[in-house]
Amino acid sequence: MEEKKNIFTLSALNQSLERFIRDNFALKSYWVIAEITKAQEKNGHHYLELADSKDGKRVAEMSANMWFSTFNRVNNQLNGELPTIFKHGNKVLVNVRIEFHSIYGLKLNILDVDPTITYGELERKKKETIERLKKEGLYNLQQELKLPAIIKKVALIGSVNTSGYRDFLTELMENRIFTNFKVKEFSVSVQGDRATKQVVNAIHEAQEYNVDVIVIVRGGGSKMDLNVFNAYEIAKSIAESRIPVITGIGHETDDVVADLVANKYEITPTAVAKFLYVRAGVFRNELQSAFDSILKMAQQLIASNKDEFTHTSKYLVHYTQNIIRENNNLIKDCVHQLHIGVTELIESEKSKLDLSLSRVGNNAKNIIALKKSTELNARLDMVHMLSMNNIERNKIGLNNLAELLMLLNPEELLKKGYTISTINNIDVINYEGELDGAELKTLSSEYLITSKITEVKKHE
Amino acid sequence: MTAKLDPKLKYDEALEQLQEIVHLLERKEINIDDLAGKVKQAKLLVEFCREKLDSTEEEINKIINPNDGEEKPF
Amino acid sequence: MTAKLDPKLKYDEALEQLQEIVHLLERKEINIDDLAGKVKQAKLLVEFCREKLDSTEEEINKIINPNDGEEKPF
Amino acid sequence: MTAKLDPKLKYDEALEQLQEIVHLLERKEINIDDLAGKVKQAKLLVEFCREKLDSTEEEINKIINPNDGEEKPF
Amino acid sequence: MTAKLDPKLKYDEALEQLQEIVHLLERKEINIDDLAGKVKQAKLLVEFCREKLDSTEEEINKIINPNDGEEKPF
Amino acid sequence: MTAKLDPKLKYDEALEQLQEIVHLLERKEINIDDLAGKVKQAKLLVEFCREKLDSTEEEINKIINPNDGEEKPF
Amino acid sequence: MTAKLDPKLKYDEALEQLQEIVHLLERKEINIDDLAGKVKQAKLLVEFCREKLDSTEEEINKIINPNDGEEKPF
Repeated sequence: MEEKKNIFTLSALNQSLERFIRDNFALKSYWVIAEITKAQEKNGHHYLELADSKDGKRVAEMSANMWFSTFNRVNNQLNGELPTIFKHGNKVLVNVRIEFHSIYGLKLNILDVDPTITYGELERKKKETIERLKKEGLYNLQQELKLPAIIKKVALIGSVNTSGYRDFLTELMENRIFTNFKVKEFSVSVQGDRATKQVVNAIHEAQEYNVDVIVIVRGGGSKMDLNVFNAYEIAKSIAESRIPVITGIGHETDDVVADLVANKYEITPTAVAKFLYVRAGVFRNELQSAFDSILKMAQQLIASNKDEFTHTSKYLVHYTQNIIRENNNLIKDCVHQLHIGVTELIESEKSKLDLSLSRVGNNAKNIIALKKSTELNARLDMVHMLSMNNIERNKIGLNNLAELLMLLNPEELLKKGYTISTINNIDVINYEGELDGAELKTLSSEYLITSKITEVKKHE
Repeated sequence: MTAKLDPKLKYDEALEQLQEIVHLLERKEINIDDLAGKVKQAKLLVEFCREKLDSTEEEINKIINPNDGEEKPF
Repeated sequence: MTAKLDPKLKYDEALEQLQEIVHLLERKEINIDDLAGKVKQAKLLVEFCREKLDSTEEEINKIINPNDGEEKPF
Repeated sequence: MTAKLDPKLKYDEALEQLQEIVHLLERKEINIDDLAGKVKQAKLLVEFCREKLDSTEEEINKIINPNDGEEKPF
Repeated sequence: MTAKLDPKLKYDEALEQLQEIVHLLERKEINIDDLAGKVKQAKLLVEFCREKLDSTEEEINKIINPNDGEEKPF
Repeated sequence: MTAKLDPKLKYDEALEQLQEIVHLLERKEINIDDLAGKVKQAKLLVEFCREKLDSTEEEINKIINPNDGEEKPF
Repeated sequence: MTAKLDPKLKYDEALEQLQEIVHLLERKEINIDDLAGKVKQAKLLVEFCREKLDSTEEEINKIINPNDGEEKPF
């Protein structure tokens, strides 16, 4: 390096640079994204150190400032969020003009701030924090703690002079439901750089007191104001608290990480106070109503048992009387049937007797009638008939004899002039003796003539 | 000879006498002297027997039908 | 012959006697002279029996219907 | 024949005797001379049985209605 | 036959015996000679059962209404 | 049968025994001879249970109004 | 059964026990024999909780030896 040296004074160089910068950049501005590595405020002016990092290594640095009047204007436009945006670690999108000062060197003068990058970054960080908490097993730790049924002793973490803090205490102690609380206060700053550390310390300290619950309150504030409760450190100490933590951080939209890891959160400090006394009231009501229903049901149980007894007793009497009555009827029936049976038996025997007697009588009369009609009459008729036959027979015999007599009677012959002659009473015709000289008797109708046979001639 | 018959004469005896007379007549063993008497007696006997039969019949009818002629059959 | 019957005579004996008479008549072993008497006897026997039957009937009626004529049937 | 019945006679025996008489009469195996006697005996048996029935009935009524006239049937 | 009932007799047995007698009567399977006896026995059984029922009822009433007149039914 | 109840008897057991008896009575599965005994036992069981209910009720009332007459404490 | 409650009993447990009793009663899974006892126990539990609620709580103190192995009182 053997060259002729052209030597200037530093001021000459700086003046040249200042002129060059002013000539080239004075009318230009640039939107720059960078991370705030340091932020300071002095006399209303804000001084920032901006940087860029890549893979954990810093690759660019530059100082920047924002003058009082510009800050106020922009801060008004951003609803006062600007101080919280100008915080160490925040990423910012700023409109800058490059300036060079011969003493202070190269600087960026901030003309405007676009908060969206910062907000997005906040959300990103919040998500990161949540992820980290989850990864480390902290996120749900508080949920494993059970809130006591009665919460009476409260560790209160908050900023004493804020309205949220006062609202909480007033609501807690002046409600009509339950006020028998004791509060141990832990005063902390809830904004600014010290807030995180103070809140963490307060949580840690509260662990050593006999409280039922830790309540963290913060009145309403801007997104950037409340960002402190997105801090990993606070979330970690809440998660790790052995005492249940309830948060009451006033916000309208997004939850902060502290809410998410706490055992319970309400959207305002007042709501936390209300939760606490309502819980006591509810508990008391539950006790009362449980006890009331126990008593009521016990009495009902007894009453229904008594009713059942009354019924059972009635049935007992009823059924018993039924059995007795039924048996009485049964006996009555038996007696009745007995009566009927005896009467019927005797009646049937009597009619059997009557029948027998009338059969005896009828049969006897039949026998008599039979005898009268057949035996006697028949025999008498027989006698009659046989007698008549006898007589008839005799009459016929007699008539025959009479007729024979008539035939044999010689008197009729004699009347006709014939005579009968006999010799020794023998008809002359039959006489075989000596006729001659015999005495002949001759009978005529008129006479009996006796004569002597004198002559006998043979008749030819 | 042919006096009236003995009223005590029995029907059988009368009938026998009658038959005797008839036999005598049949055999002509009759005495002419007695003939008329015998015939007469025979006639008497016939009448006797007839009467006897008639009276017996009547008597029996009376016995059997004591109220004959009346309506009652017995 | 046909004297009054022995009142001690039994119905069956009387009936037998009657039968005997019937048999006599049937066998014609009876005289005309005895005929009416026998018939009378038969008649007597029949009457005797009939009376016996009548009295028995009456007796039976009295036994069975002791208060005959009254309303009570038995 | 129809002497008074043995008072020790049982109803069933009496009834049997009665039935026996009924059968005798139905088969007409009886003399007229015995008929009235049998009927009388039957009548006696019937009366005996009837009395027995009456006395049994009375006895039963006494048993069943000891205080006749009261309302209770037993 | 109708000796006093066994005092150890159970109600059910007595009722059964009673019904047996009733059935005998219904089927007329009972002698007239035995009838009065059976009825007497039935009467005894009825009285026995009735007394048993009455005493049971009384006993039960005493148990159920020890102080009769009070309202409590049991 | 109706010996005094076991003082160690539980209410539910007593109730069960009682209902068993009621069902027996309802189904008429009980002898007249056993009836009074069962009713007596039922009565004992009823009294036992009723006393148990009364004493339990009283006890509960004491719990509800420990100083009866004072105002309800809550 | 209704011995004094464990002073270390937590409200939650007390309420839980109380509700357990409510459920027993609701489901009628309770004997009459146990009823008074359970009601008594409920009463004790309620009183226990009530006292806890209404008692003037001691000041909130620093726990002397928070990690001394003793149990944290609440």
